[in-house]
Amino acid sequence: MVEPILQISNLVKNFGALRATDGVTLDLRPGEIHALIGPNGAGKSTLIHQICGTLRQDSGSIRFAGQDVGGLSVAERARLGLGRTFQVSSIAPEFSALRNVMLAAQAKEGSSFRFFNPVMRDQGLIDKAMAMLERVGLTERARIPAAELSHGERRQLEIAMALALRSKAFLLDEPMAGMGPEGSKALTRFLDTLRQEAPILLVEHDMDAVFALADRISVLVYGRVIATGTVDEIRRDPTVRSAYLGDHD
Amino acid sequence: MLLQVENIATFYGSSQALFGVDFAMQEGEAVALMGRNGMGKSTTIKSICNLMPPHSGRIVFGGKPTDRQPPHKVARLGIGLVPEGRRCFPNLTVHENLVAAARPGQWTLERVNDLFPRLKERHAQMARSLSGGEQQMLAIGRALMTNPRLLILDEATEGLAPVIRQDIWSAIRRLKDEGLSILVVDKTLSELLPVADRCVILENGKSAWSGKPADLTTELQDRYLGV
Amino acid sequence: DPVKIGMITTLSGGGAGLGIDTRDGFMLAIKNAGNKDITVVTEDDAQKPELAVQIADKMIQSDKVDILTGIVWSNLLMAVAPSAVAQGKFYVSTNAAPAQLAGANCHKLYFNAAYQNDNLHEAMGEYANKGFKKMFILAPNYPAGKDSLTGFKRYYKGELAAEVYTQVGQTDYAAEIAQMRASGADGIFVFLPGGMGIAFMKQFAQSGVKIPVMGPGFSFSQDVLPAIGDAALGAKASGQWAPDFDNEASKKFLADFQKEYNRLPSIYAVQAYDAAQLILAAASKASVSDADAFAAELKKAEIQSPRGNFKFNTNQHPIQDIYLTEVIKKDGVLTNKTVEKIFTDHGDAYAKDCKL
Amino acid sequence: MILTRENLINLILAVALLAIPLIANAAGQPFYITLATRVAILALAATGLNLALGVGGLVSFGHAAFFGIGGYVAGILASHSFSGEPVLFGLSGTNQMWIIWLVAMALAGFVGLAIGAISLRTSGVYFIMITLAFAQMVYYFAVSWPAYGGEDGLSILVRNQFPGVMTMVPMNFFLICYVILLVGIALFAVIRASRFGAALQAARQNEVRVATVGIQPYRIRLTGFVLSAMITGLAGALFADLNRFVSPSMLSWHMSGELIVLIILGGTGRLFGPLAGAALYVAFEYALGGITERWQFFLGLILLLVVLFARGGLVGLLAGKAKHG
Amino acid sequence: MTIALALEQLLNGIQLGVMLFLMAAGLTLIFGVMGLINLAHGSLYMVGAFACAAVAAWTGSFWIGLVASLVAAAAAGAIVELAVIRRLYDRDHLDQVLATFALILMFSEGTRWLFGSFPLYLDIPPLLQGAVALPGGTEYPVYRLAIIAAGALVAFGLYMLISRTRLGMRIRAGESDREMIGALGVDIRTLYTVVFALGAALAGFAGAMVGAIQSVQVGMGEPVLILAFVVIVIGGIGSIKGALLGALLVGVTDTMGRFLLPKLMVLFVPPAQAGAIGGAVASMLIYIVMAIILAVKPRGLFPPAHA
Ligand SMILES: Nc1ncnc2c1ncn2[C@@H]1O[C@H](COP(=O)(O)OP(=O)(O)OP(=O)(O)O)[C@@H](O)[C@H]1O
Ligand SMILES: Nc1ncnc2c1ncn2[C@@H]1O[C@H](COP(=O)(O)OP(=O)(O)OP(=O)(O)O)[C@@H](O)[C@H]1O
Ligand SMILES: [Mg+2]
Ligand SMILES: [Mg+2]
Repeated sequence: MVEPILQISNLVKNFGALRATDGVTLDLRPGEIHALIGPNGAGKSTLIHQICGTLRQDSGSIRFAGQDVGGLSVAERARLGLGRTFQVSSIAPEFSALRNVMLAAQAKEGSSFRFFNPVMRDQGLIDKAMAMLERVGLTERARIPAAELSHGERRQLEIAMALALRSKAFLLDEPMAGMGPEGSKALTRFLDTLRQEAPILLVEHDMDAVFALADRISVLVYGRVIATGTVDEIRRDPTVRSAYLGDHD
Repeated sequence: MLLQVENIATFYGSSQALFGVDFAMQEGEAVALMGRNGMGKSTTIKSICNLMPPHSGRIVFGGKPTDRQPPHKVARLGIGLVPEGRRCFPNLTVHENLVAAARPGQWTLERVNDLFPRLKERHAQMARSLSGGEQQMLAIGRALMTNPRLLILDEATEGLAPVIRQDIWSAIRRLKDEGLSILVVDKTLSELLPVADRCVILENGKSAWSGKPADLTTELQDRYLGV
Repeated sequence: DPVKIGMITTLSGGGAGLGIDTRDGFMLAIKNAGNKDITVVTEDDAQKPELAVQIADKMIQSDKVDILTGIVWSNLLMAVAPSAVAQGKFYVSTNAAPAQLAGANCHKLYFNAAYQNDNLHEAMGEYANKGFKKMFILAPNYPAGKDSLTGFKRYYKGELAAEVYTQVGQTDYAAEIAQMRASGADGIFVFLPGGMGIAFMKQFAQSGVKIPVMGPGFSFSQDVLPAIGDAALGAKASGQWAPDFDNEASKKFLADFQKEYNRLPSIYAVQAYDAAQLILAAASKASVSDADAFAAELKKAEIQSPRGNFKFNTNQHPIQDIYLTEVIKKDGVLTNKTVEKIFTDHGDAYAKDCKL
Repeated sequence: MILTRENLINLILAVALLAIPLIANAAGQPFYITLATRVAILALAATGLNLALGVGGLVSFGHAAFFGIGGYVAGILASHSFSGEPVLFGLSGTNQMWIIWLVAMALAGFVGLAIGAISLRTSGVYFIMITLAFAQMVYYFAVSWPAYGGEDGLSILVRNQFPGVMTMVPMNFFLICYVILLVGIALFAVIRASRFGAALQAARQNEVRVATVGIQPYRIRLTGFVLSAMITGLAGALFADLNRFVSPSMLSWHMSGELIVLIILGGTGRLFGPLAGAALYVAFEYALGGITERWQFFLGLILLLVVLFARGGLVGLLAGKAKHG
Repeated sequence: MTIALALEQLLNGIQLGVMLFLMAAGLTLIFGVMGLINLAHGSLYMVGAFACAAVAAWTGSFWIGLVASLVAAAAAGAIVELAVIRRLYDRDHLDQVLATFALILMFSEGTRWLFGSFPLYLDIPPLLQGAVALPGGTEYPVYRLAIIAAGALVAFGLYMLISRTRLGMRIRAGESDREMIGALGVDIRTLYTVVFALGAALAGFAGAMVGAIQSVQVGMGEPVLILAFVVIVIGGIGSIKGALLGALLVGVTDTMGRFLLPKLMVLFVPPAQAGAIGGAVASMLIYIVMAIILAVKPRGLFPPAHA
């Protein structure tokens, strides 16, 4: 079996009396899309937060790329190659789409302490960023301030930023949310190719996309993984149906 | 007519987002507002609520023009908004979110709690720490508590789990059956269309098509919605 | 010969009262003299040293004044005066009198028509020797405050119950008053100018502590007395002047001032009045363009000061009498009454260091 | 460089600041040179703050501390040079401006590092207040520390020297300040446009986002804060030399507030905002002060009108909204 | 040093704390709840003190003056809100700083225009004059006890208003999203005017109460402003409880510092300098305490659960 790139074991996070993640064990293997689904409030975003470091776990361990990252800061984990998007889009609103992506590209180069060369004349950086924008289909919107992008466009922008980081794994928290049918389809196609670049931990409520993309699915309910399996296994699982899917088919 | 949107044009600063949106709604009707990303659905809704007052054109709600009215007056005419991105008050508890702007009427705390039992469980929690889906329920509950004549839902089920989504749709259907008028934006056509009495499609900030869901052919869907 | 005087003083903000009295006293003397050759330009320093410097530069460079005057506060004076005299301009101080400029750093063109900062405190130290065995002394923690207590101790021979420094601008004195009560002192000396003094006296009166309070004149000067109210009654202070002075110059000054401005003058007005008189006297004898001659005339100028005897010491600071005053109520108005003379022809401790 | 409207305005401002003293000099009105020098120095101080505040969004209400530290470095070194007594550990004072500048920048930077390291743990209004708290500590220390004059301040008897220049001649000293200001502004422009500048701006807009692309916002901000402190400290040293005097009032919260006001007045984050703001403020202060004793009232009124009706400050009013590329 | 003195000083510290709270209360309301940095708070405090002094001098009654201070400050607050503040809510904090800084200049100079440059007389009412005996033999001014009572009352009232009423919820909702609360049909504009006027009235009330034992003069509001900010930041912005506890902490620290530090210094330096050095450290003490607290707890001692 291939060594997983991301390995989470027994992760626990409490908010006061509420146990938001309750001993989650999960892994992400090279080349796969691992979908994480579950009812609202199950703890999916909380889990993503812990993996990328915006929340600190109460106990349990997170290994990434052969290293224990549980104690590292957000920035350090990002530099190791954890790329993520947020459930509610998070961008630098005054910057254009292009500069947002350039920021990620410069971070990837680890060169934020250069004080002299103007970034906007740095053709290398611009080209890299434009390439990413092109991949998500935002070329035409490159020079628009991110604040003026529509909801869907911001999601695309976030993905472009994760791409520019050349991440070793992607953590995508509901990337389809707010995208129209057309956008969802395009994004689905795009994620399908993205898995060659790096594996994806995909949190998503859009079941069409999940079923089309996922190699494996884990179902999180009340902070616990109640089932892990292939699309078919999960679709057939009665507990999953009642807890999450309803009569979706 | 409950709501008439007459050829409105709306600007964000100097950039124009709406170029002539035009449609009307009857009392008790459920209208689906559709269109691709960035076509102006949310802007139309903001214009109706006078959050982004239209530059030209006219909006009449319940027989009263809404121009030059501050948003709170427009809201009191009977519009309840569930905005894009939810916008719950993060520093208020669930309970406080619900009652802060409540106006008397048939919708009470009990009824909202019946509709979304999850909110009852979380009633003392700060809204900022709710999960996305919980926030969506809260936003709907909050709008209902103002006892509107017209409920506007922008991205009604965004980010909701399938089971909950079904709950929300059935709730919307129930609200409609009770006679509430509903203007709704949602991207899941398969769930949206059965609820809607009529569809209005926007393209590039203009009304492009309007008609019954049954008349929305796959060809039209492909052309306007990219399905 | 024409003489142009630049007056920089505080006309806005919390300290404006002192500046306004300074300006009014000064202008009263100028007006009385009716000398067409004298012009005065006035500007507000807002009690900010940087602004005072800017105004001084402007007055020297643009208005081409010959003499600067009017600054109330030591820190502003230190910002302006040394550089003004270095540029060959006269500075005649109407109030501020830091020790530095009285001693080793005295200057031919720098005159002080008011006093030396320590004087009034020294007088209270001398007064306290009679009848007070254990004094509690208190001042704000800044140079003028430290000079004050140093001056007091220079003459006071008794025991000190405590020597307390408070924060500049402090408004609540409950903690200090409690210490006073507990200290076993039989007298209290405070130097708290402006609002600090008002707050202290009000709170002291409330506290039920019955120890006699004394201080330098400006603690109970006419600009603050109405605000303190009856709480000040009976307080002893030292001063070079009080409104009840029984000499012709004082009576005339008092009458003129009240006629002109419809209020009682404070000591700041008197000092400025005298500064103007000194300048006028020198201007009538010498041309200001001849600095040496003018300085010499200033130094030996004879004026009718409301204070009575007045002459300059070797360091060009006053030699004058200092009196004990007491706050009383006269015709419903709080004012100072002269009680006795403490010092006769009193100079200052720094004159010996001045090489003029 | 492309001649945008903003660049044109900047050019006019820079030329005007140079022209006014030249004209005044020719017309025998040397005071305006002093006034222009004051504008240049305050603009430099505000440019420093602008780096933290305008670019990095770090609303420091304590920059007077750096300004005053710069001032005291100039004052203390000069006074020791005058008296011949060593400052510390046998190091002697100096009256050479460029040494003073270096020391002022180093000390301001060092104190900035200490203050920043603690303050940057907080954010928002807490940051405003903690920077204020540190500045107040320095202020009260200076007021009550007797060695260098305490509240009374410290005079610099002869303006410090610069090789080959007669600094006592107002025009010469102005030119020194003017050149330093231009260098400061240029440095600001370069930093802002650099990769570091991009990270600093992004950290203002969205801290979490910056962290999730792998940049430590704390380090970026701390660096920005220290650079900002150094520039403001340098301005303080010049200011002391202009006034030939330094006192705790340079350290007071009013001073911090005034620096902020200059920036907003000129246009927050704008390259020439501090210069525009300083020129406007000093001009108002000077002109109104000559007209009426109530000048502070009218100064307030004018400031108020600027905030209400000239969004983006003077530069914003003239040049339109800032572009971020 | 006796135990009785130490206890008295502790009481003084608590009293100073309550006084600080009284001064900070209006600021907490406006700043913590509306999210507006109001540097002109000190000016409203001054307006209250001047109104009280002027009216008390005219009518001979402190109590009428006290009412006048509330009315004058509330009116000033309402006017300021309608004319200026209202336009600034959706701007960033910096514009608010500049605008309210401008207001300070105008208020100070305007007050001087109206009332002249000399401090005004304001004394405490006969009812509250004098001192009461405390156990342990010392006496304590009645008026200071009255201030403690007033502070406690204000704290309680504000707490109830903010956390228990719908008005409070709406204000807090408006703080996080003004547009949204308006879209739900709440007239947030008027509400904010009312709240601002209320905050101003509290400032005016504090000005009158505290002015009676301090100096009523132009510029009296500025030191208060800084202290009030320190207090609410230490306590945690937006929390009434935090403001009260922060104020008590500052009051006690400051009083005890002024009292004990000089005594402590005697152990290290000659007595003549001990007073001065001790005093210097004492004047920095609250800022030192504040810096330490924020360094350890970056959001104050009691960050409100909802901020
Ligand atoms: N900071 C917090 N304090 C208290 N409770 C929290 C906090 N953050 C999250 N929670 C709670 O933890 C639970 C898990 O939240 P989380 O956001 O991880 O859910 P989720 O699975 O992402 O849901 P959704 O699909 O709706 O986004 C929720 O019940 C939420 O209310
Ligand atoms: N705040 C804003 N400033 C400037 N332009 C904006 C702003 N918000 C939206 N726009 C622009 O207005 C147009 C319409 O946007 P709107 O948000 O109404 O679209 P939408 O149909 O709701 O899209 P989505 O499905 O992505 O939510 C878009 O081109 C968008 O870029
Ligand atoms: Mg989530
Ligand atoms: Mg939308």
